[in-house]
Amino acid sequence: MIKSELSANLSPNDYISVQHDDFDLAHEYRNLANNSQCGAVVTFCGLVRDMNQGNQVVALELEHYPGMTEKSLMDIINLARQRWQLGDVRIIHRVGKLSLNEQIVFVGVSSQHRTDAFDACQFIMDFLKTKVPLWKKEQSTEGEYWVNARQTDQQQVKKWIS
Amino acid sequence: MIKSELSANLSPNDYISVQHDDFDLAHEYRNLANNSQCGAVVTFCGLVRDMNQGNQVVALELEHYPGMTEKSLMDIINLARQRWQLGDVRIIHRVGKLSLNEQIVFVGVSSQHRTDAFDACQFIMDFLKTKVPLWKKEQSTEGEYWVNARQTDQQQVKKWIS
Amino acid sequence: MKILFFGQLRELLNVTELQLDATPSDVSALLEHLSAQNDQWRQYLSSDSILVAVNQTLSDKHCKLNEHDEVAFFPPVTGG
Amino acid sequence: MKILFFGQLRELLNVTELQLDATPSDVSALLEHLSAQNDQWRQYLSSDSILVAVNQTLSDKHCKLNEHDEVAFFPPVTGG
Repeated sequence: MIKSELSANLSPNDYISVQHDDFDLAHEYRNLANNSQCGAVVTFCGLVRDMNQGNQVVALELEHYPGMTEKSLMDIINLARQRWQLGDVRIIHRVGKLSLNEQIVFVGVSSQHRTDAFDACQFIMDFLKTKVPLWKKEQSTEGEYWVNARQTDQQQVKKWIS
Repeated sequence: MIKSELSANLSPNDYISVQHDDFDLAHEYRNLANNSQCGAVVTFCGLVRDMNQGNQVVALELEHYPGMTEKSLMDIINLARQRWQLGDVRIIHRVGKLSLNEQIVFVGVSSQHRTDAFDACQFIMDFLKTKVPLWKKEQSTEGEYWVNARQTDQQQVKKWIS
Repeated sequence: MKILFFGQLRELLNVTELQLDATPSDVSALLEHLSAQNDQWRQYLSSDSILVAVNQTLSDKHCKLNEHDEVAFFPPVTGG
Repeated sequence: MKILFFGQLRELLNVTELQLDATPSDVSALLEHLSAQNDQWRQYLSSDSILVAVNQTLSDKHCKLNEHDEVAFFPPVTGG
């Protein structure tokens, strides 16, 4: 029941993938830019950066909840489509071991108007950061530790709900 | 005087180009993702779409004010850098004749944090839409006409100023 | 009832998955049942920040449970 | 003083660039000087929406002018 409600609001071109392999921004963009009704494409890429929460990061490992991760991402696209007029939405999140500078996440949104594409892309990232069952364990020069959730990410989500 | 103040605030990796030739998102992204301090890259691409202001668009011609266009884009990067912590900023705007689905504009921003990258990219596009001397003439099935400036773009800019 | 643990909580409890024959009435009752195992479990499962998903949907302590539900406990998420 | 026109205004006036030997004191005076040419110019240049740039910086009617300034008039911009 929930499933069919959800998919009713997903476009046939929407794409969600949780994968070990790297992704290619150019490929994702080509798929998004393919829609001649859409004048705007906004993309977000998240990368493993060298400093986080005061530690020198060397690598990280991403754990997830298979099944629920994909379902949560679908729910988020569904929420975004209720708010904005969107063309296509593509989300890729990598799991497993990632090294410095590697790509972690891609969110791409096409739309007729740029404000819809910007807002939806940011909304999806904000919800992804706080609602999707993924956990980062960082390997730093100081040792291995689980990344703490950030209060600012919670605040970011509240901005969309209020 | 103004010039040196401006360039003082531009990063050596910032890039501005006003050009006839097409651009390659993958190339632009590689340059932005190159910065190991930046965990977030946001890109915007604007494309020639088939419908605008009720007309069926076939092609468009972009006119600009050489010199001032580049200067205005530098000013906007400067303003963005005063508000947000940014890594690199890249802006490309095409001029001349463009066909349906062709790329018009690219804005890419890297940053340590995604909110800065999102906000700066959107800010730059909002200011570009209302402050940079570029004019579109569309060829539609109804004939050739100059595109009207949109009130919503003016409102978008006011949101950043107030 | 299938119970799953993820992230740091999975490491602390040293359990990834367990099958429960009992069917506690709601998430609170399930937490009490699990905490009764030993003091360490009680400690780790009492954290205010722990999230619960019932059948892969974020839920809360008042959520009613059925025999074939899949319940997961995990710390705040940190993807992206 | 170099005067430039862009976009639809350039087409309406059918002038891209002109060299002015006079040096009007400010943008208002320059507009009055140009409008004196003929009624069409007066009409097109009187539009409230016309923007002015002095030395490639967006400016307004009160901006003082100097002999070697570059002044451009154009309609609201529509790039992006």
